[in-house]
Amino acid sequence: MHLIINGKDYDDIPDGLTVTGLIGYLKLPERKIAIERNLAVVPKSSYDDLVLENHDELEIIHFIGGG
Amino acid sequence: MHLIINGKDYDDIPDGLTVTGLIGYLKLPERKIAIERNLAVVPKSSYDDLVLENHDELEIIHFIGGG
Amino acid sequence: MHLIINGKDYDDIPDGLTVTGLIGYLKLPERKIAIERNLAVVPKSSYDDLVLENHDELEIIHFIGGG
Amino acid sequence: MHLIINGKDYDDIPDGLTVTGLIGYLKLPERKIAIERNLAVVPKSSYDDLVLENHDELEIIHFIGGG
Amino acid sequence: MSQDKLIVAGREFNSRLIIGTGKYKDYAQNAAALEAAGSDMVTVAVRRVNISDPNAPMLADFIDPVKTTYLPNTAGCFTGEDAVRTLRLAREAGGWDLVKLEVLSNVHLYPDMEETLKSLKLLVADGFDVMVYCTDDPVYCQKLQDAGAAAIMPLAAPIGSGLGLLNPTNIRLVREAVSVPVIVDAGLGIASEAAAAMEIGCDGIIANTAIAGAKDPIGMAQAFKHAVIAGRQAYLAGRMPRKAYAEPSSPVEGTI
Amino acid sequence: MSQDKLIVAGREFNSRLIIGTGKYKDYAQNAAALEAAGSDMVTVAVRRVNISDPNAPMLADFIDPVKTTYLPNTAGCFTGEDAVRTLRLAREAGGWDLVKLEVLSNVHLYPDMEETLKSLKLLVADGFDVMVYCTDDPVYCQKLQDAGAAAIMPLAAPIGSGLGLLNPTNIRLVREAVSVPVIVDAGLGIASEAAAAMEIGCDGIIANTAIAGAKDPIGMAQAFKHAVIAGRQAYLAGRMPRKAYAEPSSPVEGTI
Amino acid sequence: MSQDKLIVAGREFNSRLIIGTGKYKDYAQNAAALEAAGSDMVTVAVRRVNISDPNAPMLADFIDPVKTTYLPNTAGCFTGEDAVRTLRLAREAGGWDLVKLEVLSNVHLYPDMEETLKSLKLLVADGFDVMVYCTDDPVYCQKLQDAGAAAIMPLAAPIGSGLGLLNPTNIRLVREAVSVPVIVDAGLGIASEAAAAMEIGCDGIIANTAIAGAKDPIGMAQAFKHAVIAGRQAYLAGRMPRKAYAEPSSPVEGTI
Amino acid sequence: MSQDKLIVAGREFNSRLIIGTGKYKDYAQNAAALEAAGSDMVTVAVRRVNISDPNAPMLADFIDPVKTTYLPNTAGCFTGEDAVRTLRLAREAGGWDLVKLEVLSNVHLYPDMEETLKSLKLLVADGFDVMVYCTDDPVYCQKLQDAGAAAIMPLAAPIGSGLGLLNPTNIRLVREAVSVPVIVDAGLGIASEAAAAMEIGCDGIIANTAIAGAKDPIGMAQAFKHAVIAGRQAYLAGRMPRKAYAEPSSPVEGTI
Repeated sequence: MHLIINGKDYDDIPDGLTVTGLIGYLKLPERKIAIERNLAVVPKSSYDDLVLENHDELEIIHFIGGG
Repeated sequence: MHLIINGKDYDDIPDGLTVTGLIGYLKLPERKIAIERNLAVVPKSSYDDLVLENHDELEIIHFIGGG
Repeated sequence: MHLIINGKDYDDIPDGLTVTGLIGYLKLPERKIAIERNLAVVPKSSYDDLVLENHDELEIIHFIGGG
Repeated sequence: MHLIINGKDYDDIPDGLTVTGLIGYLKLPERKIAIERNLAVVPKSSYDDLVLENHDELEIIHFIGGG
Repeated sequence: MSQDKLIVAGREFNSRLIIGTGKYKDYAQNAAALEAAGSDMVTVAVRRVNISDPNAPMLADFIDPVKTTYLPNTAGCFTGEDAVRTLRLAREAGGWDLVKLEVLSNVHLYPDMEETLKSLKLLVADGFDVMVYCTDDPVYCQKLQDAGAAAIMPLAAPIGSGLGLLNPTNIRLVREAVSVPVIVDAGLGIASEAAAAMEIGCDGIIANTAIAGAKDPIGMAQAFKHAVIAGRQAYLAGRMPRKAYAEPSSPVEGTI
Repeated sequence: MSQDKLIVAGREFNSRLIIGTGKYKDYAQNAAALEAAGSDMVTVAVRRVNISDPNAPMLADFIDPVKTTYLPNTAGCFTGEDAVRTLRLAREAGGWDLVKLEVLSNVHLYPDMEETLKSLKLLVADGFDVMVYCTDDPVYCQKLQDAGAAAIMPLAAPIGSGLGLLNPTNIRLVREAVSVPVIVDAGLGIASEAAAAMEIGCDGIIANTAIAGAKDPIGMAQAFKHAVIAGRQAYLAGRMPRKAYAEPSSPVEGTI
Repeated sequence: MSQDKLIVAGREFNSRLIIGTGKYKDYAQNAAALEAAGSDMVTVAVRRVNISDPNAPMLADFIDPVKTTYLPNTAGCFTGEDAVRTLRLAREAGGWDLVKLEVLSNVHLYPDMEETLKSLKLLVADGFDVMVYCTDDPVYCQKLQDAGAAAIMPLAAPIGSGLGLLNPTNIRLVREAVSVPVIVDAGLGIASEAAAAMEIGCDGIIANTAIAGAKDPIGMAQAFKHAVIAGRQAYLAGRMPRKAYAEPSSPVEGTI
Repeated sequence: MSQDKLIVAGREFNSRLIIGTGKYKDYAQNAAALEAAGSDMVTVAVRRVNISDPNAPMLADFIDPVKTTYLPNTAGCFTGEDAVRTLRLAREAGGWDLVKLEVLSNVHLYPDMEETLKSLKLLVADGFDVMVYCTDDPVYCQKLQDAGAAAIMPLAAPIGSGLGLLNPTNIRLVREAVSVPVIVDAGLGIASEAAAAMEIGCDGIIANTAIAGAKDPIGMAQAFKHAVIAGRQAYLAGRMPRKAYAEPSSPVEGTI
C-alpha cells in the first residue's frame, strides 16, 4: 500500500501492516520514538492492534540534540 | 431633573436643558471640552439641539498636563 | 627607667631590663610580636642580650585583622 | 659648508649664511616655523644677525595636523 | 538639517523631541520648558473637568494647541475599552486624530502589550492615527506596525524611573524590525541618554519626568533639545569603528 | 549660556569642545569640521618642515592661528626632555605659552604619568601654561594640579579606540579631586559619550578620531558641538533622582 | 546547600543549571559536558526519525533519559498548533509531561509572546507542565504564570548571541512579578553572566551555545556549574551595600 | 584543575582567592569565612600591641599562620618610609618575606603610585617579595613589574565601595602589559564580579568587605570561592564569540 511517512511517499509498503509491523519492516531500532497517524498521536499501547490503511500519513519522531 | 456628571449626582438641574444650556448653567468656560452622554460622544455640532433627559450620565472632560 | 612604648610614656620601668625582661614585665603573651627600638627592628635572636636604656623608644606590634 | 638639518646632511650650503639667509636659500615660505640650533631655540629676533657655522645641527619645525 | 523633519502619519514636525506636560511646578513653567525644548508636540492627559471650579487654570491657556500639537494619551486606562472611549472624547475635544495609546498594567506601570494590540486595532478601525507606547519586544513592535501603528514608542526604562536606556540592543532590534518611526518613550533620566537612543537610529524621544523632575527644568529642556539633535546628527554621520587598542592621532614621523 | 565660558589659565573660550587636526582627509575638511564644531581651540602637532618640498600645503593656510587658538601637543615624545624641547620650539613658532603636554608610553600609547609629572614641572618652571593629558587616576591628577597644571585632561579610553567613557566613576573622582578645569581627552567614539562626560561635571572635551574618523566628519562635528552643550546644560540643570520603580507621569485621579 | 533544590512543577532537581544538547561536536562530547556541568536536566529537540538510516547514533545512547530529565522543546515551531502537536508526540515518546514551550518569531528568533500564551493555554488544558521561554516583559511573564506556566524562562539576549544579561533591571522586575521559578534562558556567553543572573534571584539557568560553542566545552561546563552555585549562594547571602566612596578595610588606629 | 596553582614569587597556592581579615564580627566568624572560602592566604594589618590588655584575643589564635599564609599589608601608611618600616617589623614578627604594599593617598584612599613605586624599590632592595596594590594604569603596572613586583594588584573600584569591576578594559590592558600574576584587589561587591575579573585572565582575587560586609559572610565566602573557580575555568576554556544577531541552537530541519 501507499503511506506518507515524514512527508515522503512510500508506495511499496505491504498491505495490512500494524504499527508494530511497520516498525519492524522499516527496521526502526527499539528506541524512544513516537508516531502520529493522520494528525493523531498513536498510543504505544495500540501499536500491535492498529492496522495501517492505504494513504495514511505518518510522522515518526524521536529526540535529538537541541537547545 | 437628575443628572450624573463625572460620576457625581446632580438633582437640581433645570428640566429640558440642551447641552449648550447645561454648559452655560454650569458656567463651564468656553474652552476645549468634550462631552459623553450615556457612553456615546456628543458631537459639538449637536450641542444646541440635543435636549438632556432625566438620569442622563454625562462625562465632561478636557486636556490637562500628562506624560 | 623611662621608656616610650607605642607612643606612650612609661616612667617606672625597672632599670636594666633586657627585651626578654620587658616582655615578661609587661606580661606580653608568648605570641607573634615584633619590636622596634629607636627606629631599628630588634632581631628576636637578640632579645635575651639586648639591655634597654633610659628613654628608649619602642614600638611593639603584632598582626590584627585587616583588608 | 656642512649643516645637519632635520637629521639630514647638507654639504653644499654657502658659507657664512645667517638664519634669514638660510631660510631664503631653502626657499622656506614666510610662515610660522621655528628653528633650533645645536639644541637651543633660535629667537626670531636673531635670525638676521646669527651666522651659522660649519657642522651646525638645525631643527626646523612647524605646526601640522595632530590629535 | 532643516529638511530632516520627523514625519508621523503624514504630519511633519521640526523637532524630534516631544515633551510631556505632567509633573511641572505649574503650567507657566511647563510652557517655558516647551519653549526651551523647541518641541512642537506635547503629550497631554484627558481628565474630567472640575465642575465645582470651572475657572481653574487650563493647559490651553499656557500652551496654544494651534501652535503646538497636543498628543492625547490614555494614561490611567488599564483596558482597551477605556483607552478607546477616552480617545474618542479627546478627538471631539481637540478635533484631531493623532493620539498616544498607552495601556498600562499594574506591574510597575509596564505596558500591557496584549491589551495594547487589541486597543490599537479598535482605534485604527475607528480612524485614529496611533502612536503606541510599548515594550522593547521587537516581535510585538512588529505586530503593532502590522496592525497599523503610526509610530512605535518603546520604553527605555520603567516610566518615571530615570534609569536610562536599559537595553540598547533591543532598541536596535526594534529599529530594524519596523519601518514606521521609532520614538523612545519613558525612563530616560538625563540628556546623554536621549542622544544615545537617537544614535541607534531612533526617530525621536519623549521626555517628561527627566525634564520636569530636574532641579532646573528649563535648563534640562535645553539640554534635551541639543542632545536629540546631537544624537540624530551622529547617527546620520556614521560613527567611527571601535578598536580594541590605541591608535595615534598625530603623525608618528617627522618628530625632532 | 553665553556667559558660561571655558576659562583655562585666564584665557576665555566660548566653546567647551576642542577638536584635533589629525586624521582628516585634508586640511580643507579639517577646517570645515572646525566650522561645524564651533570650536575656538585645536590641538596641533609639531613636526619637521619638509625641506625638499617647502611649498606643501600648511595647516595655517586653512585654520587661521589668529582666529583659532593652536594648542601644540607633544605627541610622539616619550621622555620629558623631548616634550620640553618640542614645546620650546612650538612657543617660538607660535608665540604663545598655552600647550598640551602628553608623554606617552609604548604600552597602548597610555600616558606615562611619572614622566608626565616630571615634564610638567620643567614646563611650569619655564613659564608655560600646561594642559596635561593623563590617566583617570585621581591621585596623580591632584599631583598634576599641585605641580601647576592649567587643566587636567584624563583619557576616556585608549587614544583612537572609540571605546567611549570607560570609567565614569573615576572621572567623577578626578572632577572632585581638582579645582582646575577637567577636560576629557581621547577615546570617545560618538557624541552621546561626550554629553555623558560633561554631565559628570567635566569642563570640556577634546575629540579627534571620533570626528575625523566618522563617515561624515562634518556632521559628526556638529553632533559633538550639540552634545557638549547638552551635557553641560544637563550638568548645570541637575538631573532627576534615579528610582528603582516606575512612577506615573500623568495624574492618577479624574479619569473617566 | 544540598537541601536548596530547584523545584519545578513538584519535581526536585539538584542542579540549577540546565544545559542544551545542540551544537556539540558529537553526542559523546555532549555527555561529557553534562557530566562536567553536573546538570540533571537537558533540553532536547523533537525531530523526524531518519527512515533511510535507522542506525544513526541516537541521543539516548549517550545521555540516559532515566538518569537525566529530558526537557523536550518546540524549537522550530512558529505557531501554537505546531508546538502543541510536537509536544504531544514528545509526551508519547518520552512518557513525561514536563516540557519547554518556545514559539519563536522570524524576528531574530525572539519569542512570539502572543502565540506563546495561546499555546501555553492549550498545553495546560492538555495536562502538560510547561516551562515557558519568553521575553523579559514582566507583564507578559505574569500572564504566563496566571495561565499556569510551571516556570518562566526569560531570555538574557538573542538566542545564540552570547551578548550576556542585557537587561538586569527587567529580569529583576520579572523576578518580583511572579512566584514560580524564573530561569534565564538564551543569550548568555560566559560563566560570570550566569552568576550575575542568579544573584538577581533567578532560580536557574539554561545554557547551550555558551558551553557548546566554547573552545573547550567541558571546561566551560564546569565553569557554568560553579558560576550558578556562586550566584545562588551570593543571592542567599545578601550582598554588601554599594557606596559612592572608599572605606578603609583595615583599622585606622594603632599604626606605628 | 588541581595542578592549576597560583604561583607568586615561587610560592604555590591552591586557591586563587585571597580574603581579608578586617571588618568581620569577630575572629571566629573570620575563621569560618576562611574555611568557606577555601583560601590559603589572608591579608593582615600590622598594629601596635595593646600593652594595657595583653590578653585580648589575637588573630593567630583563630587563623593559624602555619596553615594559612599571612600577607601583611601597609594599610594606614601614607609614605614609602612608613611602609618599609612597617613591613620590616612584620617580617620580624612573622618570619616571612611575602608582603602586600599599599601606599594610600587621602584622595578616596586611592593608591599613590609615585610613593608606591618608590617604596617598592626600597622593599625589593631589602629582600622582600612584594605584592603591590595599585591603580589600573597599565603603564605604572609595568613600571612596578620592572621594579621587581612579585604580583600586580590593581583595584576594581574604590576600596570598600562594592562598586564592582569599573573598567574591564584597563584590567585587560594591565593583564597584557605584565607577565607576573595580576590579582584584582579592592572594590568588588559580589561574586559574579570576581568571576568576570578572572575571565579577563587575572590570576587571583582579593576580597574583604564584599565578604565581611555581606548579610551572611560565610555564605558569601562560599560564593566567592565558586566564582573564582568559575571565572578561571571560563578563561581557560575560551568563550564563544559574541554575535550581533540570534542563531538557532536546535537543528532547523526535520521538524514535523
